Amino acid sequence: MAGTAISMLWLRDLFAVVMLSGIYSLFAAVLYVVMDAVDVAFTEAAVGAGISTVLMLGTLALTKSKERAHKKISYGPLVLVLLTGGVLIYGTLDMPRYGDANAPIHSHVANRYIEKSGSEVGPPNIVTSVLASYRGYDTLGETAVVFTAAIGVLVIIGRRRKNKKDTPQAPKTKEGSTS
Amino acid sequence: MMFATAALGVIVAMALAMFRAFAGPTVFDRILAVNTAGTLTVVLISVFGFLTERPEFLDIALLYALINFTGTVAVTKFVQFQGLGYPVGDHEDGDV
Amino acid sequence: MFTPETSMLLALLLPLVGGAFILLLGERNRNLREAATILTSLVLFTVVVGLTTDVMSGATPTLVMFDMVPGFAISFTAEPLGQIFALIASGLWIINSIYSIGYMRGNNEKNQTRFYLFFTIAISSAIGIAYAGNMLTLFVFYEVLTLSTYPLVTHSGKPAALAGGRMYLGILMATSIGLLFMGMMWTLSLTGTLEFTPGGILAGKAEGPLVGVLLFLYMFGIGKAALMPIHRWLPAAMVAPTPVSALLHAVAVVKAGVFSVVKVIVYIFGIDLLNSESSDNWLIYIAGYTIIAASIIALRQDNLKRRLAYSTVSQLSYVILAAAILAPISIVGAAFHIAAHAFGKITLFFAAGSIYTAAHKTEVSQLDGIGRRMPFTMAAFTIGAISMIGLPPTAGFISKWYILSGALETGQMFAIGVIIISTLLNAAYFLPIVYAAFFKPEVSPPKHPHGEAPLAIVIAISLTAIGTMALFFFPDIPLGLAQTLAQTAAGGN
Amino acid sequence: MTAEPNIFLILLVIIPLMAAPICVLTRNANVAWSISMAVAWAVLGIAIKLVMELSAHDKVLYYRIGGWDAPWGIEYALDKVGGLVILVVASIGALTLTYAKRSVEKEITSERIYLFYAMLMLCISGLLGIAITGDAFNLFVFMEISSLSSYVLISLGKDKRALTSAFNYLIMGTIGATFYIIGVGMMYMMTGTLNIADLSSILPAVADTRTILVALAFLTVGISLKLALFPLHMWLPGAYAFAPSVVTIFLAATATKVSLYVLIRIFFTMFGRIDVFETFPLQPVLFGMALAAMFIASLAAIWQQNIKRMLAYSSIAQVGYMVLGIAIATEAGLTGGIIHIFNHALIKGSMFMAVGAMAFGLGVTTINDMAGIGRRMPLVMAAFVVGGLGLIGIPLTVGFVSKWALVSAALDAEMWPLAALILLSSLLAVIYVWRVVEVAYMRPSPENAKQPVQVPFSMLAPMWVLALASVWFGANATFTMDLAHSAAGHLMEGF
Amino acid sequence: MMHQKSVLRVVSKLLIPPILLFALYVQFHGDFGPGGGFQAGVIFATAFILYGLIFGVATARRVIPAAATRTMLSLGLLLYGGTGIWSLLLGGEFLDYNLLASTPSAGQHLGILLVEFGVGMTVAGAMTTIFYTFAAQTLGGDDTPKEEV
Amino acid sequence: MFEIHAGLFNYWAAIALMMVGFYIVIAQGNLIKKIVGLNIFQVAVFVFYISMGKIDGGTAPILGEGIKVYSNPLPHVLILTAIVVGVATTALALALVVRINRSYGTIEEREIIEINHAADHDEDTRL
Repeated sequence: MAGTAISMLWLRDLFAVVMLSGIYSLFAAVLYVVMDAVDVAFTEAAVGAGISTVLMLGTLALTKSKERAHKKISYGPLVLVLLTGGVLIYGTLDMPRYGDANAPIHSHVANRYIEKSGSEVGPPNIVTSVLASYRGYDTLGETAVVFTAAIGVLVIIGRRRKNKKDTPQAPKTKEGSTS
Repeated sequence: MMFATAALGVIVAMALAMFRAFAGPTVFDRILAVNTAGTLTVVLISVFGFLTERPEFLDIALLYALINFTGTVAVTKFVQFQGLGYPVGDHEDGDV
Repeated sequence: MFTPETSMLLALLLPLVGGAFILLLGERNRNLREAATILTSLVLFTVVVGLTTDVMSGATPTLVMFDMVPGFAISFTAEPLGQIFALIASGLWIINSIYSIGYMRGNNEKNQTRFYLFFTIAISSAIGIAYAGNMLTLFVFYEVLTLSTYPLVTHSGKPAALAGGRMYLGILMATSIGLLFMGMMWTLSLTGTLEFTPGGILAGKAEGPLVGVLLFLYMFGIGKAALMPIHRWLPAAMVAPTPVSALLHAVAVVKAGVFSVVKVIVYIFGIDLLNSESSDNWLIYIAGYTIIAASIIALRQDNLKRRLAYSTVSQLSYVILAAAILAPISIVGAAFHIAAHAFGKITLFFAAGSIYTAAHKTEVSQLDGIGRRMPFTMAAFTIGAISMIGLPPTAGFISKWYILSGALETGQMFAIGVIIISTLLNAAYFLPIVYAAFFKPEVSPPKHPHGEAPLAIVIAISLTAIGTMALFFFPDIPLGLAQTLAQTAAGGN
Repeated sequence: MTAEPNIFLILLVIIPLMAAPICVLTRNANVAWSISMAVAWAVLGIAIKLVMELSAHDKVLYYRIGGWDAPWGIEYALDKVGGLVILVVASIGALTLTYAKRSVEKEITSERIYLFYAMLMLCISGLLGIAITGDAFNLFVFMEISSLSSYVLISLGKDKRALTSAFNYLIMGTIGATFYIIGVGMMYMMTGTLNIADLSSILPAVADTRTILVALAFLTVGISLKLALFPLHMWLPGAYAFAPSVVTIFLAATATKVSLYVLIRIFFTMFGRIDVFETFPLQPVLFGMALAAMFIASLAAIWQQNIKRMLAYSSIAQVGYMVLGIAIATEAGLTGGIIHIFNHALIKGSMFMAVGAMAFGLGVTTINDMAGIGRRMPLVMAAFVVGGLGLIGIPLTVGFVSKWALVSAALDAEMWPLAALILLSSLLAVIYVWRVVEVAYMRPSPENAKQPVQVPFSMLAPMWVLALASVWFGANATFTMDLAHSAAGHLMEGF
Repeated sequence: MMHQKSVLRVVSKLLIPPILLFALYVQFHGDFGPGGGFQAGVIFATAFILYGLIFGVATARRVIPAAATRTMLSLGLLLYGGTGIWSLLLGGEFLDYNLLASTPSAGQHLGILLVEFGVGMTVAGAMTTIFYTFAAQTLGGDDTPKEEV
Repeated sequence: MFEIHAGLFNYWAAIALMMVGFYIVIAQGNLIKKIVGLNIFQVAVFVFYISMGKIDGGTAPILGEGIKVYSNPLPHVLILTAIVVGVATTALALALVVRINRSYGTIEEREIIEINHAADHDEDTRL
C-alpha cells in the first residue's frame, strides 16, 4: 500500500497515477476486511475503485494526462510533512495498543450498541443500526453532502438547457442568446 | 490451514501483479495488472471470509467483481477514445 | 423656560436638527439654508446662555442617556469649564456663520451644503465635548469632531487639501486611538470608573511613574491640544477655507483639545494627585518648549495663515502650561484663556480670510499699506494681535495675568520665564504686520484695486474684535465660571 | 442538566436542509428564491425565539435526535455563545436572501439560479448545524455540508480566478477537515465518546497524555485552516474577492465566525474542565498568530487595489482580533472575542453589501473604479463608510465596542503591550478605509463616467439595516455585551 | 462507437439486470449483512454508468433522463428528512422511528427501511448525475458561460 | 523498543501513508495529483480509524450465533460517512479541475498562478 502511495508520488503519467489510486483503494478495502470492517470495505470498494476511478478518468479525458516536469523534492513542504508526521507519531505513544480489548473506546459508548442494538433497533448488522438509527442524523448529513456534491457538479460543469420555447427562464443575460 | 495457504498464494500473486502495475511500461501492462489485482482481491476476500469463519460476507467479493468489470470497461474506453461519454449526442434537455 | 437637563439635550440636538434642515433645503434654496444655519446658531446660543445662570449658581445638571457599554453610559453634566467652552463654541458659531456666508459666496466655493452640514455636526460634537459627563462621552464626541471636520478641511478637494486632510486625520486619529483611548482604558482598568469627579478619580489608585505614563498618554493622546511634536496637523489643516480655520482654531477643535486637557487634569487626575507626584513636571517643560518653539517658527512664516497657525500652537500651550502649574489661580487663567484666545484668534483669522477674499493676498510681505484700503479689517486685526500679545485693553491680558500670578504663587520660575519671552516673541511676529499695514506705503500700483471685504465679513470681524475687548471690560461671566471651577478643583467638591 | 427537549433546535437546521431539494425540484429561479426567502426568514424567527429563550432562562437548550440519549445518539445543545452565532448566521442569511434576488440575476447565468439558492440553503443549514450540534463528529458532517456548498458558491464568480480560488479553498478546507477528524479520532480513542459534553467530563482523566496534546494541536490547526487564521489564510482573499457578491457577503459575515465558534467550543467546552491554556502551551502560539494576522493582513489590505480583496484581508485581520480575545483566556477576553464575532458580522455584512451594490450599479471592482462614487451612489457609499468607521473602531459603531472589550480585557489581564498592539493595528484600518473614502468622495468622477444603474430597494434595505444595526449596537451595546458576557461566563465554567 | 464490439455489448446487456437486482439485494439485505443504502445506490448507478459507457451517454439519457436523476436525487433527501419530520409530527423526536409503527421494533424496522431507501435514491441519483455531467463534457465545445475578466 | 511499541505499528503505518498523501497535496503542482494526494491522505486516516476499532479475536459487528467478541462498530459508521464525504469532495474537485482546464488551458499550479498574477496586475494598474 505504501509502495502504491509512493509510486503515485513519483509517477508523472497521470493515467498510471489514477490506476494506482484504484489499487491503493483496493488494498485499503482488503485491510478493512482484515480489521473486521466489512461495511467499510464494501463502500471503499464501490467508491474508491469504482466511482472515483471513473470520475478521474473522465477528468483526465478532458485535460492533459501528463504532468509537467517538476522539481523532484520541495524542501519546505517536506519539512512540514515530516514535522506533522513526527507530531502524530509522538501522539501515538500514549495510545492503547492495537487490538487491546480494554481500550476506552470499547467500553464507554460502543458496548451498548453491541449489547442492545439487537433488541432496541433490530437489525443484526450493528453498523446498520448505528448508522441508520443511533446516529441516523449523521447519515442524513451524509446524504446531504452527496446531494450537495451532485448539485455542485451540475452547477460547475453542467450544460445549459437548449433554448426551447417552453424553457421556463427568459434569459436576459447575453449567454442566453448565444445558443 | 488450507485457507491460510490459499491466502498466502493469492498475496504472492498480487505482489507480482503489482510489480507489473508499477513498472509499466505500457498502458496495457498496467491495465492488465490492475485488472488482475482486482480479480485477486475478489479471491482474497472470499478466502478471508472462510478464514475468519464468517463466509456470509461474499457480497463484498461480488461487488468487487462487478466494479472491476465496470472499471476495466471505463479504462479501456478511455484508452481507446480518450473520453468516457461519446457519443454524447445533442439533447434538448441539458444538465442544469 | 426649560429645566437645565432639557436645555442640555436641546443644545446637543439643535445643531443636528439644523443640519437636517440644511440637508433638506440644499443648494436650490441657498438663502433659506443659510437662514436655517443662522437661526440654529442663535437659538443654540440662547439655550446655552440660559444654562449659564444655573451653572454659575453651582448647580451641575446631569443627564444620563443610555448605557453604551454595560455600566458605562453616555452622560452629560454641565459644569463651569464646560459651560465656558459651550458658550464660546455656540457664541462664536453665530459670528462664524455670518462670516461663512460672506466667504463661501464671495469665493464661489463648491459643495456648500456639505460644508454647512458638517459644520453643524462639528458644533454639535463640540457641545457634546463641553457637556461630557464622563471620559467615554468625551472620547466619543472627540472622535466625532475629528471625523466631521475632515470634510471641512479637505473642502476644496485639491491634492494639497487632501494631503493636509490626511495629515490632519492621521495625527488626530493616531493619537486619540493609540494614546488617549489607551489612557482611558488604563484608567478604567485601574479605577473601574470614567466619571469626571471633582478631585480626580486616580487619586489613591495610581502613583509614581504610572501617573507619569498616564499623563503622557492623555497629554499626547489629546492631539487637538497640539503639544509639540504632534502639532503638525494644525499648520497642515491651513489648506481649509478660512471659516474652517476659524472653526479649528477658535471655535471648536483646538479648544476642545485644551478643554479636554484641563478637564482631564482637574477631573481625572486631580490637582492634589499631580501636586504630590513629581512625575508630571515634564509637562511644564514640554508646554514651555512648545510655546517658545512655535513662536519662533511663527516668526519665520511669510504665509499669514501659517503664521497664525503657529501662533495658535503656542497659545494652546499657554493653557496647558497654566493647567500644569496646578495652582487654582492658574486654572482660572487656563479656563479664561480658552475664551480669550478664541475671540482673539477668530478675529485674526477672519481678518486673514477677509484679506484673501477682498485682495487675494495670502503672504505677510504683500500686506504693505493694506490698512488704508481695509481699515475695519486691519483695525480688528490689531485688536486681535494685542490680545495675543497679552496687553490691555484686551482679553489676553486678563488670562495672562492669572497665569503669571499662578506661576508666581507656586514659584515656577521656568513658567514665568517662558511667558515673558513668549510675550516678546508674540509682539515680534504680530506688530510688524500691523506696522506694515498702516504705515508702509503700498506697493504701487496695486494689480487688483480693491476695497473692504463683503459686508457679512466686516460685520463678523467687527463683532469678534468688539468681543475681544468686551471680555476685558466685562470678564464677569467667564471669570465667574472659571473661579467656580478653580474652587471645585482645589476644594475637591 | 437534562431539560425538556426543544423542538426548535432541530427545526432550525432541518428546514433549510429540506428547502434545498425542494428548490432543486422547482427548476425555477423565482420560485426557488421565494422558497429560500421564506425559509430564511422563518429560520431567523426560530433563531430569535431560541435566543430569547436562552436569555430568559439561564440554561442550555437540548435536543435528542432519534430519541436516543446522548452519548449514544446525537445530541443538539445550544448555549449562549451558540445562540449569538445562530443569531448572526440566521439574520445575515435572511438579509442576504433579501438582497440576493437582483444581485444574483445580474451576476449568475439565469439557468443556474435555482441551483444557487439550493446551495445557499445548504450552506446556511450547515453553518447552523455546526453551531448547535453537541457531537464532535456530527460537527464534521455539517462542516462539510457548509464547506462543499461554499466551494460551489465561490466557483460561480464571473472572473475565472473564482475557479482557482474555489479549488484552493477546497484543498485547504479538506485538509483542515481531515486534520479535524484526526484530532477527533484521537480524542475518541482516549475517551470512547464523541459527545462534546461527555468528552469534557472524561478528558480531564486523560489530559496529561501525549495523545490528547496532539489531538488538541490537530483540532486547532484544522479549525484554524477553516478560520483563515494567519498563516493559514491563503485561501481566503481570492475566495472572497472573486465569489459572486452575495456569496461574499454571506460567507464573510458568517463562515469564519462559525469556525471561530468551533474553536471556542474546543477550548472551553471540550477541554473546558481542563484549563486548556494552563495545561498546554497554547497561549503564546495563538497570540503570535493573532498578532501576525492583525498586522500583516492589515498591511496587505493597504496595498490592495481590488476592493473586495482589500476587505478580505481586513477580515483576516479581524479574525486575529477574535482569536486574540480568546487567547487572553479570561472572562473579559472571551467576551471581547465573542462580541467581535457579532460586531464584525454586522460591519463586514454591510460593507460587502455596499460593494455588491456598487458592482451592481457601476461594475466596480477596484478602488480606482470608485472615483467620485460618493456623489453618484450616495446611499451605498454612505453605508460603506459607516461600516468602514466600524472597522476602525470609531465610537458609536460596533467596532468601538469590540475594541473597548478587547483592550479592557488585555489591560485587566495586565497585558498592556497587547492592548497597545491592538490599538496600533486598528490604526492600520484607518489607512485602508480612508484610502477608499478619499477616492470615493474627493476624487472627481472620470470624464466618461456612466450613470449608475438604479440600485433596487431590495438591495439597499438589507444593507442599511446592517449599517444602522452596527450604529445601534455600537451606541447601545448593552444587549450584545450582556449576552457575550454571560456566554463567556458559561464557557469559563466549562459547560 | 462500439457497434462492432458485440461481445462487450452482449455481456453488458446480460449483466445489467443482475446488477440492478444485486443493488436491490444490497439495499434490503443491509440489515443482515454488509451493505445498505449507500452501497446499493452506488451499484445501481454503476449499472447506468456501464450502460452509458458501452452504448453512449446519449442512449443512457434516453433510458433515464438527466431530469429524472436530479429528481431522484432530491426526492431521496426529502424522503430521509420526511421520515424524520413524520416522526416529529407523530409527537416523537426527529428520526425517532419507534413511533412510526405500532410497536417500537416494527417502527425501527420501517424507519431504517425508509431512510436507507432515501440514501439509496440520493446516491444513485447523485452518482448518475455526476457521471452524466462529466461524460457530457466535450474537449472543445465550451457551452458553459464564458468567463469575463 | 519493538516490545513496547509493538501495538502501535499499525498507527505508524497509517501515519506514514497520511504523510505521503499530505506531501502530494502540498508539494505537487498538478491539480489532479493534488486530488489523488488528498484521497491518499483521507484513506490513510480511515485506516487509522478502523484500526482503532479492532479487537483481538473480534469479528465483524454483525450479530450471529455463538459469537462473543465483536469489533467496535462506531468507527466503521464514522468512516462510512467520511468515505462518502470524501468521494463527494473528490467529485466536486474534479469538476472544478475540468472548468479550470477549460478557462486556463492548464492544470499546472505554477502556470495558473502566473496567469492569475498577470490578471491581478492588470486590475491593479487599471485606472
